[in-house]
Amino acid sequence: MSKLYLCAIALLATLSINGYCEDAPAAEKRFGQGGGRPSEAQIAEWRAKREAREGQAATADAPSPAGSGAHGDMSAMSGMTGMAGMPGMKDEGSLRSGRSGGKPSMKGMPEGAARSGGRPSGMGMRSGGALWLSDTPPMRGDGARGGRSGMAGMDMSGGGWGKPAVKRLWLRAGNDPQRSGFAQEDADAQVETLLVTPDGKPEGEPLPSASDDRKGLSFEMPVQGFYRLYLTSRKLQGDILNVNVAKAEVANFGHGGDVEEAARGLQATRYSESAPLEIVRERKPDERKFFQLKSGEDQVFIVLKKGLPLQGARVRMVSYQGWSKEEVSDEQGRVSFQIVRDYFPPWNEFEKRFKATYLLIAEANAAETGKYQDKPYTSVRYQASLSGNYYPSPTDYLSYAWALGVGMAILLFCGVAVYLYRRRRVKPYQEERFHEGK
Amino acid sequence: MKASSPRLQALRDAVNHVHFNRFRFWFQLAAFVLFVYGGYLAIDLGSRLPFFACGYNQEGRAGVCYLLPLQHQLSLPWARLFSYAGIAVLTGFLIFALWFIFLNKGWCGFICPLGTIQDWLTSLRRRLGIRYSTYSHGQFAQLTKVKYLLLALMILIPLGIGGGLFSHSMSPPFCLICPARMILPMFTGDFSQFTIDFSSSAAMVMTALGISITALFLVGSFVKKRFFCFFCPMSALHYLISKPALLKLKKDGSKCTRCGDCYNVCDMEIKEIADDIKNTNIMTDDCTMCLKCVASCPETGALKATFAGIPIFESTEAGFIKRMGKGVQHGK
Amino acid sequence: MENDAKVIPIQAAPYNLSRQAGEAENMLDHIVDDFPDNPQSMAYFYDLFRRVYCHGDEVKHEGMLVGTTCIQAPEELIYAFGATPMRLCNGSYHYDQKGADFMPAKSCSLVKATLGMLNSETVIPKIGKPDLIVNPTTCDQKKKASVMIEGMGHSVYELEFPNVKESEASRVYWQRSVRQFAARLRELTGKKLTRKNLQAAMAKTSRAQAAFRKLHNFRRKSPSLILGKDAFLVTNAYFFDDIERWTDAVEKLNAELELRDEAGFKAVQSKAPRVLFTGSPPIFPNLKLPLLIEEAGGVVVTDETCSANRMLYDMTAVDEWLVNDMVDSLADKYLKPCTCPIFTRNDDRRRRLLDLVRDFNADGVVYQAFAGCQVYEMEYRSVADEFNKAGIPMLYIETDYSTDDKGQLSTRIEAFLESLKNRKKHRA
Amino acid sequence: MKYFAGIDVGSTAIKVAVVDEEGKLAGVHVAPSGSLFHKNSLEALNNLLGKLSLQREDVRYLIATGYGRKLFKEADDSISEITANAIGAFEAGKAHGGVRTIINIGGQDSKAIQIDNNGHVVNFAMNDKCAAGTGRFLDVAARNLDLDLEDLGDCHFQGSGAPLTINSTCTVFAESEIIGLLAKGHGKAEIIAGIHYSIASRTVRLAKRVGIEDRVYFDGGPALNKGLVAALQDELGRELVVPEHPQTTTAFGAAMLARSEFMDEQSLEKV
Repeated sequence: MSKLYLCAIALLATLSINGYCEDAPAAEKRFGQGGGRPSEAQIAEWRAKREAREGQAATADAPSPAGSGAHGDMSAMSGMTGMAGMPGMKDEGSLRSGRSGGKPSMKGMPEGAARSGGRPSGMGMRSGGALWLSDTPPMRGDGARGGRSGMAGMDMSGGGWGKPAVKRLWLRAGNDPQRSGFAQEDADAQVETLLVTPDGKPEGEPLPSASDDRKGLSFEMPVQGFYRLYLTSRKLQGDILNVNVAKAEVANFGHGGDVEEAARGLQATRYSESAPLEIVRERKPDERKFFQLKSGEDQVFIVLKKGLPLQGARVRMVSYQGWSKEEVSDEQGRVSFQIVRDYFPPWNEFEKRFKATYLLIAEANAAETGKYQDKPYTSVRYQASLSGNYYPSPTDYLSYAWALGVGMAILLFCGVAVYLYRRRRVKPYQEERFHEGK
Repeated sequence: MKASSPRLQALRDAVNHVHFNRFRFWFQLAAFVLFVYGGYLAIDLGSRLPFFACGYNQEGRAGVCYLLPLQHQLSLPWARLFSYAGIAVLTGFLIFALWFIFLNKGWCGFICPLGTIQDWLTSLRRRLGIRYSTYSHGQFAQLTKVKYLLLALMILIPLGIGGGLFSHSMSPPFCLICPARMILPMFTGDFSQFTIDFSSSAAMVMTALGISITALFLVGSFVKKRFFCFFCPMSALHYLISKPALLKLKKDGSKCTRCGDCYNVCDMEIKEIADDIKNTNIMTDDCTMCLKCVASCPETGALKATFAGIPIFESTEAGFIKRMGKGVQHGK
Repeated sequence: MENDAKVIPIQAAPYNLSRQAGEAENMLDHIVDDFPDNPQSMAYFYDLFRRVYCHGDEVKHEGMLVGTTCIQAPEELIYAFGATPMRLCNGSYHYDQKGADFMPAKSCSLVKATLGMLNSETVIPKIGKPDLIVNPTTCDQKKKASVMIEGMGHSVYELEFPNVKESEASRVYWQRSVRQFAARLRELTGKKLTRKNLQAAMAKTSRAQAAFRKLHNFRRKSPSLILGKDAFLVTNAYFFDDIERWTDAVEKLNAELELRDEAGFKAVQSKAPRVLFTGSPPIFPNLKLPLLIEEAGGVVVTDETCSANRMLYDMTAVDEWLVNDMVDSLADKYLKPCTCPIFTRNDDRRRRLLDLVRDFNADGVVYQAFAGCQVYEMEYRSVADEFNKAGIPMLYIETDYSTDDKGQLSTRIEAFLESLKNRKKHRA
Repeated sequence: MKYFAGIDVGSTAIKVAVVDEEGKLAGVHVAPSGSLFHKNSLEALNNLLGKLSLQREDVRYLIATGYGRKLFKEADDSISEITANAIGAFEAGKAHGGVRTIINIGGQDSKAIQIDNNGHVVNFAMNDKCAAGTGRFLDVAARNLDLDLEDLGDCHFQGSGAPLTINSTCTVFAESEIIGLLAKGHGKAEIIAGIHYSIASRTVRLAKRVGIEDRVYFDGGPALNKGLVAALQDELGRELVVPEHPQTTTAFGAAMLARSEFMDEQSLEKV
């Protein structure tokens, strides 16, 4: 079956669902009662689990349980940058560039500064900027990436008739979705890649080395569901252990196909208990197979550490155009962002299937001690990244008012025309009319 | 009279004397509920249905109208369409044809939700005591070609899209102007199709056309019985492959008095049903196989619906008298 | 100079002693007495005709009286306006002779008789003076009769009827005519046409039609349960009888025929040739031809004439019971299935005849054309060709209301029936 | 020996024919009808029986036909003269290679009959209640010309000029036309030929209504008139079969039918 057709359907499907709501709060109203958030019972369960684990690992200076109030070394990110939303956005990309991997920086960001356009230089694991997985390679010069991408990032090169689709991801470094280059290899870092397939082990398996291109990570997707790729790199810098987890989540659903398989895929767990730190995009209660995030919507992410919610993690979201905002995860590990609308092309160039990439970086420090490659460390700096795509909101280009206006106008016009025609018609042979009274 | 067992004859009589309009109303209602709300009961009959079970009705649909996947398939890039994807197009068409062959155009007259809505609008008008409109002979002859034009466009435009000649935002062209896209999702509380898409000029034109046609549809089917069916490209597509269909509308010309009763009740104003005494297969391209003509024919055996050659509903004098005897007080 | 000449005063002889009554009585006696086993329920009709035609009893009616000269006048509309339709077509030789004053000698007896009847002081059937006479513009002779009827002091409405029935234009034209007719009736009666009235009127006629159709279906049985002369008498009574009473009587007759059928009763010998009667309508007392056929041992099993089958057979279907729709449907019913020879082409009549022959298992056809009824005379050729092709024997008889050709006709009819019998024997 | 009789009670003459068991004609008799149909019919029958020295009982089956057939109550059955004529002509025509079309001109009517190969009537036509073109026409003409009816045939061939045209088809008007022609000094023979052609053309028109096939059998009283036969043949352009006793074909047919009816009944009784 043609993927194009699938995707177009997916688009239409999401349009028709999301298009209902004029704005996000309305969606909240309508769907809010669903199972979006973890229930009280679930939170209690998580706590119990965490406490049990802490009991076992008494030696480690574990971070304090979420919600305990005492933060230990975990520094809560406060001093938020400006409101995610319209103009008051910070430009962080340029400020960050050049810094070494992941030292949180949260001060001195000028409010309302326009994007400087400075391109981050010297990217890579060494040179700073987060490490993240993207389904689009860095653009080369022309800058016209994004744009129409009916494939929604699906690499069609391998997906022939009857063959499973092949997904190719690129490891990129940088804090700007548009401008991050390929990640440089770092001899010091120890990299481990795990692929979690919908029907595989929950901890995942090493990625089969399918690609000769070091920048591209390819894998086949034979079954429906969410494929997750974890790329974990560890590196000791002084007495600080840097743990970077770049994660990509790829949805693979088809039209037709096995319905049960798709349902299973939709319901399967989407986090890994072995991941040192990871960001999970919280599913909305009404999500279906071909979900698309639209700008203007609120999206909740959950920060998990080894499968458990982590409070106090600093989470930064960077939009396609580089606008960013930072939040700190709450006791359930949740952070919520409104997906900012940053796509303002000239009217006639507007493309409703414009695919934009957002980048999410979570950071947390923990005063954990241990040994890495026989060298001791006293604290661990965790960093997790997740990228995803979002699209223009239907409200940006769909108008109810116009439709209603045009519709009513035509309705009235036709109605009146028919009425007058029938009223005034002195058609030969029909002059004699009868009353329909009883 | 054919020799058949008395029990079978009694059954036939019971069928032939049925209060047809009442039966059809309930049948249509049931079909409407099934295909507009069946999705909530996890009913899914696939996406090759030969009638307007609109795919835009995400929640409730119990299947998808074939025109939607057909247009999508045809708008594939040519390189794929004319290679392996062509097989998918063919198998899709085959499944559609299999569905179709089963009921012929009976899908239109009994199942199609959009047709049912038109019938409801008609009965609303009737209750208001407003007379229906008819086309003149000349208008009929002209307008009856429109559905073939739409069918041709419905195939050519997606091909053009696949070939890069037209914008993708025109896809699927017919669905964008089909009133079912707006009206059917409405029944599940989804008004999202009542919008104009300003994302591109093509999309804007198509959606504006869509809303205009929906408005026209509402006015049209209020004053004209089965207004839209007259222009429906699905109907044209049906007719092209109707030869091997199992359900058939048959006419015995020698029994016909050409009284025009059938023409009088015909929603589609098909004159042939009354005037044509040569063809035994009387279904025309405009026909929706609502079988109202059979129910209103006073000549026993002149009109009948057969399924695989077996008569299932036949015009009878007694049935006619029962159905048309409105207000007749039978003497003791 | 003798001056004993006497002035003889006008003496009105009692009606039952008149030639006219004699003609009717003679025919009725033949119908009743020459045949054994008349159905008992026919007594109503025998009695009706005896009262109306032989005794000259008055025919009662409700509301205004609207006379019609053709089956094309929509009687449902007349009923709906609270008036009573009365078909004026007459079959009396007496009136035929009187009407000859108005029409050329070589014109249709039926039209002449109708004119003669309308011109006489005492109209039989005694219906009084119609408030309006509807004269559809069908055949030339009827068309030209309008002015003459008007000259007799009647008020005439010419209901325009098209000559082509296939075209859509004529259909629309006729619907317009019917609408205008309704307007004229509204003017006449001062009443309004409402859904309820029209529906009630249509219910009346459709009940009558249902009863007729049932009778019609009984005549399919072979050997016959009822003779054609009785069936003609029944449909003739529809011209002037109260429609409800008529329907009741026909339903009673149907019940009796049902009993006859169950008892295996035969009204004629099984060998009796079955005849389809077509052409100019037999109207009492001119039942000469059907009677001759049945006296000679044949049986008229069905007919295609405007005094019986064509008048009552075709029923109206309505999609939406709104006045406009009902009126148009009615108009269609009076035009589309009509097989009157006044239409330019008349394939439907030939098909109808063939269908009737097949359906009623008729052995032969008798085609009556009134001398001077050009349209029937002209259509004879095409009908004969059609039957010839189908191998169905047909006897064409040109005659009028006079009885002086009875001897010759009986020879021809007998010879025809003998040849039918022979064919039947041959086939068996 | 069993005998069977047919009696044709016509408007001008009563014809009786008797056949034997083999269907051979035993004898015929012709008598004028007069006004007392019944009495004259009985007399005619008895006369013939006397001639053939038969008893009434020898005649096992008697069928009446003709205009007055209903009045002759002694008959076992009655049949229309058209059927009887067809049977008679068919039987008589067998000797001449079979006939399919019969033209009969009687005293008051003329008929054309078409029969099939078995002698069954397929189609027939009769003149419409008018004596034009019938025997009565010849009668009237002979009276006007002061000739005997029997002499008309011979006169036909004695003319020196072409036959005159008689325009009037009506017997009454033709009468005055003939007188007019005489007054103008036309010869009797030409007038007679004209009359014959007038009748012949009328008859042929009648015959054409039923369709003319093969040989044409011509019977009835006027078939004795050779002039009329010649005129008819000329108009038809076909061979004519004229029997020896053209008046009695119908009676012969009735007698033949009586025979076959009797045989049928016998065979039924046996079964």
